[in-house]
Amino acid sequence: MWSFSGLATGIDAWLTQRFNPALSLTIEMVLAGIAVITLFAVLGLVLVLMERKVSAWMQIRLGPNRVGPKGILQSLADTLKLLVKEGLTPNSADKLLFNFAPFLAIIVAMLLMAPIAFAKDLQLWDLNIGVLYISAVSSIMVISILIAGWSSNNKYSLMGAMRSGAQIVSYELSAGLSVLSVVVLVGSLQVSDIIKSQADGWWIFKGHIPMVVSFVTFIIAVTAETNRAPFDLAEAESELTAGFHTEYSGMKFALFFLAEYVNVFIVCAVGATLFLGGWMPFHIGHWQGFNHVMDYIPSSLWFFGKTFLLIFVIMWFRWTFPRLRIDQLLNLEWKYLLPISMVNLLVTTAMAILGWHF
Amino acid sequence: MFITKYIQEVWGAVRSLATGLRRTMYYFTHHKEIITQQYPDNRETLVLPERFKGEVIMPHDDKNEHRCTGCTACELACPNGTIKVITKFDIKPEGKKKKAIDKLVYHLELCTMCNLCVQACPSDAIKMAQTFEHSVFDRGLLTKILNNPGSKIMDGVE
Amino acid sequence: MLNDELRANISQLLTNTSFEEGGEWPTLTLGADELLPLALRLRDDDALFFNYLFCLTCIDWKTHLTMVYHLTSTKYRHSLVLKVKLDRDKPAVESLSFVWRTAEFHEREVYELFGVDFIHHPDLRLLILPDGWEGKNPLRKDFEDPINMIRL
Amino acid sequence: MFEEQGITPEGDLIVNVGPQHPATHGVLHLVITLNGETIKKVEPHLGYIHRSIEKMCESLSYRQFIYVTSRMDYLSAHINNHACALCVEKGLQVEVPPKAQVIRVLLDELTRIASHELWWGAMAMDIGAFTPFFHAFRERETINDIMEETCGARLTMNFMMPGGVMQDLHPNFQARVKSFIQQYKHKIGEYAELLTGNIIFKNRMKNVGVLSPEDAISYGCTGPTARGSGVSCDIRKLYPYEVYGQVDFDEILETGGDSLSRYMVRIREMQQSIRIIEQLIDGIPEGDFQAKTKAVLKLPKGEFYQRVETARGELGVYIVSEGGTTPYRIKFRSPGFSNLSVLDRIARGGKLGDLVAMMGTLDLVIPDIDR
Repeated sequence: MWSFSGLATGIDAWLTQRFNPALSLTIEMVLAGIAVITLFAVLGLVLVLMERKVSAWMQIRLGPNRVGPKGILQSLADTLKLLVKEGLTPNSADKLLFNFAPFLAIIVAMLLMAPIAFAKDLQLWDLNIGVLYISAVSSIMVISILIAGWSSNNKYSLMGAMRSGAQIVSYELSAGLSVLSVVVLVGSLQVSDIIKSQADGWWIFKGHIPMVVSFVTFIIAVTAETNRAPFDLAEAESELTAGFHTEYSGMKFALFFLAEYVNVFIVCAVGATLFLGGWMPFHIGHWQGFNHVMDYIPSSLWFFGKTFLLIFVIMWFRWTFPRLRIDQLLNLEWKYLLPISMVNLLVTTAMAILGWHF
Repeated sequence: MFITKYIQEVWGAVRSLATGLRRTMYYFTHHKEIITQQYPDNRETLVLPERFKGEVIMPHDDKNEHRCTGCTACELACPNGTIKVITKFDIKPEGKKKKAIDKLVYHLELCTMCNLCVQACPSDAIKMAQTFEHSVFDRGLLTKILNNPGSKIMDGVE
Repeated sequence: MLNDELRANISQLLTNTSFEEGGEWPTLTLGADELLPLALRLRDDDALFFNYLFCLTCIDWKTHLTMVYHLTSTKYRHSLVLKVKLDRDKPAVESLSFVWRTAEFHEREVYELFGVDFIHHPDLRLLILPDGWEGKNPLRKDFEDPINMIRL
Repeated sequence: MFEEQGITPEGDLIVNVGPQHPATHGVLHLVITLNGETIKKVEPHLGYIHRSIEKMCESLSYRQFIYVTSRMDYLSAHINNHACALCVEKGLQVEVPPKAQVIRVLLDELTRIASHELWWGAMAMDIGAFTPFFHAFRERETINDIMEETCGARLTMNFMMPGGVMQDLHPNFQARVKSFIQQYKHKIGEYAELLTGNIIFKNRMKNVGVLSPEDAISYGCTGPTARGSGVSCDIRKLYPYEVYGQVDFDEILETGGDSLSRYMVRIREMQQSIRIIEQLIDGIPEGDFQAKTKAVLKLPKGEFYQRVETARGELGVYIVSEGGTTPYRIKFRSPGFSNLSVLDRIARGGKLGDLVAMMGTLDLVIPDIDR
């Protein structure tokens, strides 16, 4: 079967033949960077269109249908508009930090792409602490929001940033704990190990109820962490107009916008990797025939299918629920999600030690 | 007990959220419920009710005759000064002078479509048209003269 | 008849009151200094219990101003109209915002539109009109604004 | 220095909400003092859409001034017009034909439903749920279509006139209203699924902006705002006008006084409006839709006050006549003005997120407040 590792080794061999190792490594890095940026752009376009279509259908509307066939070029037109718009910087803003914040947001999102396995053997960097790396780097996101809110010199932005800070810091706990419950079962932080451990069934099926519970807490926590409704207090438009990015316009706003969607993609990819087997096809125990049939579906399709399913769920939440209030938001985390995920982790650990999972 | 109450609370909350999710999912999958009208595309089939108040017009018959006697009832009835009746004196064949309209000036930009002029008109000379696409680039175009050039009053309308 | 009973009741309460003839509800005309004590009595008396001020406005009669207070009781459902004549050049009357809280906003409105000074009002500022309209009193009959007013 | 940056000497933030703000639905300007997320003070600054309708009406005749009032509370334009028409009729002592009375009440109730629909959607949007807005507009659109067919306009109909209504009902009116009632009864359950039963929504609304009955009366609150606190103030019940005395409906009272009670009052009120329409739609009397009035209306010297129940509360029209063709002084006692004045009282101590919930359930329409 054709595989991505063949492609990667082919390029590597071709480059090392012609150039010295240092240069070829640089070229490979540049190639990887270009690939990630392309993926970014495509993801932004696809996810914005998807959000608009999903929301439209849920709201008994048609959604974008003018630009291109069935409106598929709508987000391209939006991007064009944002590109040519003037990027204003308020007079009293901290210019350096104000301009730096959107780039920090996008850099964080790019860094998070590294350990994600998009298909079989298609992974930029399979480092041995993959999951920990994701948890650690995604925390930097909050700093970009805080910088943006603080440097704008706007009270709405400031309040949005402060809300966001409180929110992301608290929800990281339960997100981390539910990630940890998978790590406990697998016994490794490496992304490829986690995926391989699901060759005979995904963790959400193998792990009994505790895994389902941690999956649900994970989805809720990452929805909050990415500032999506019903937890979009950082940009609650009816209260804070646009929250931390009130003062941003043009491409700087677009970068925040893009970072939000890419973050959604990343957390859903992580969720799919941890609980739904990443690129691993749907396998049931030792049913060899069934498993072989499933293997014929390309692994990248599996990965993107699962990820987009989770993205759809998060969008579904957004277009159904009202927003929480800040104290209720923190109550939900500290009084409900955190105790539940702690007990859950305990149960999972017991399960892992006693070997009760499949 | 505390634990049962806690679990009940969580369960009730999850169930209330699930009903909402089910409702939006229903509409997500049932595209027949979509009620959007694609306006500029459906221009041909768009029918406005006959009472719709779009603008004031003065109907003329095929002999270019209208029913306006120039009595200025509409001008008096209008709360905004939208209508201005400019009268002249026609000389009848038998030599009598008769008051008739020269111009009936209608300022669409001032009109609130309140229908009071149509109600006030004793000879049914003006009525409301069902047009609604009034936007123009020059404000002057909104000042209209309702009677056609060269038109005259219909016979028998006093 | 509810109104007649009310008239009798108030006549007992106040000596030398005169009710205006006509109108839907009993109408009392009084001096500016009598207003606040009467308002308190009307609100606190158990038989009258006028706890709801549903309209407060002012009329410019060119020679004088008249404050009009429409009162009703949510318990007995009877209504009463109070009128206070004010001097046109220096109109001033005791504020009722401590008796009925709704008067606070209505009095601010009357202050800016008619220029009536409400004594002891907690926050007598312009409410609707922008800054710089103090003392212009647009709802008075002699107000002229050649730019914004269009006469047909 | 602190004053310049909008910080009080105590270190509280002064934040301008509006006049361009997504939650104010218009040009309301609130200056709020915030201690962190907690509101310490709300101060409304009005007048961004003040057109001095009262002054305008002084130069318009009794037939002409009615159209202006559609622009006050544009969501219940019909009911505003109705109030003016009733007040002029009171002065003229004109008996309105029974058919006109029924038509007026039917249109009033349809307007009330349409207004509450819009409130429901807009309030849901304020607290962050977008989908209900579009679902509410589906039903509102049906009502607007019915209005368009009969009155010729969708928002500012100007259909009422002293003595009756401007035109007869459209022949399709009865059938379309009946089919709307069917549609509405089918959809009201969906509203509960989407919002009323939602746990997040309930928590956002419960014990938020509690208004005591005493405060409600003292601040002059009317309509669903006061009825949410258990104050009986439905003008249709207390001082019936037109055929409201003959139809059977309940005055909705909730005792909580919080935002959830005000919400429930409006939701249940829509069903009562449906009930009124159902009673009247089949028995529209025959006869004239307009009483004979003189060409030029002149009110006798005197003062006339008419109160009606709009979708937002008690609208009072106070006409002072000197016997001429135009009112000498006209005063509109608008419900929103008094309802807004209570905002400072109930918002203190709440969170910033509560403010939008309170503003949503007070159902403020800014042109109605500014006039």
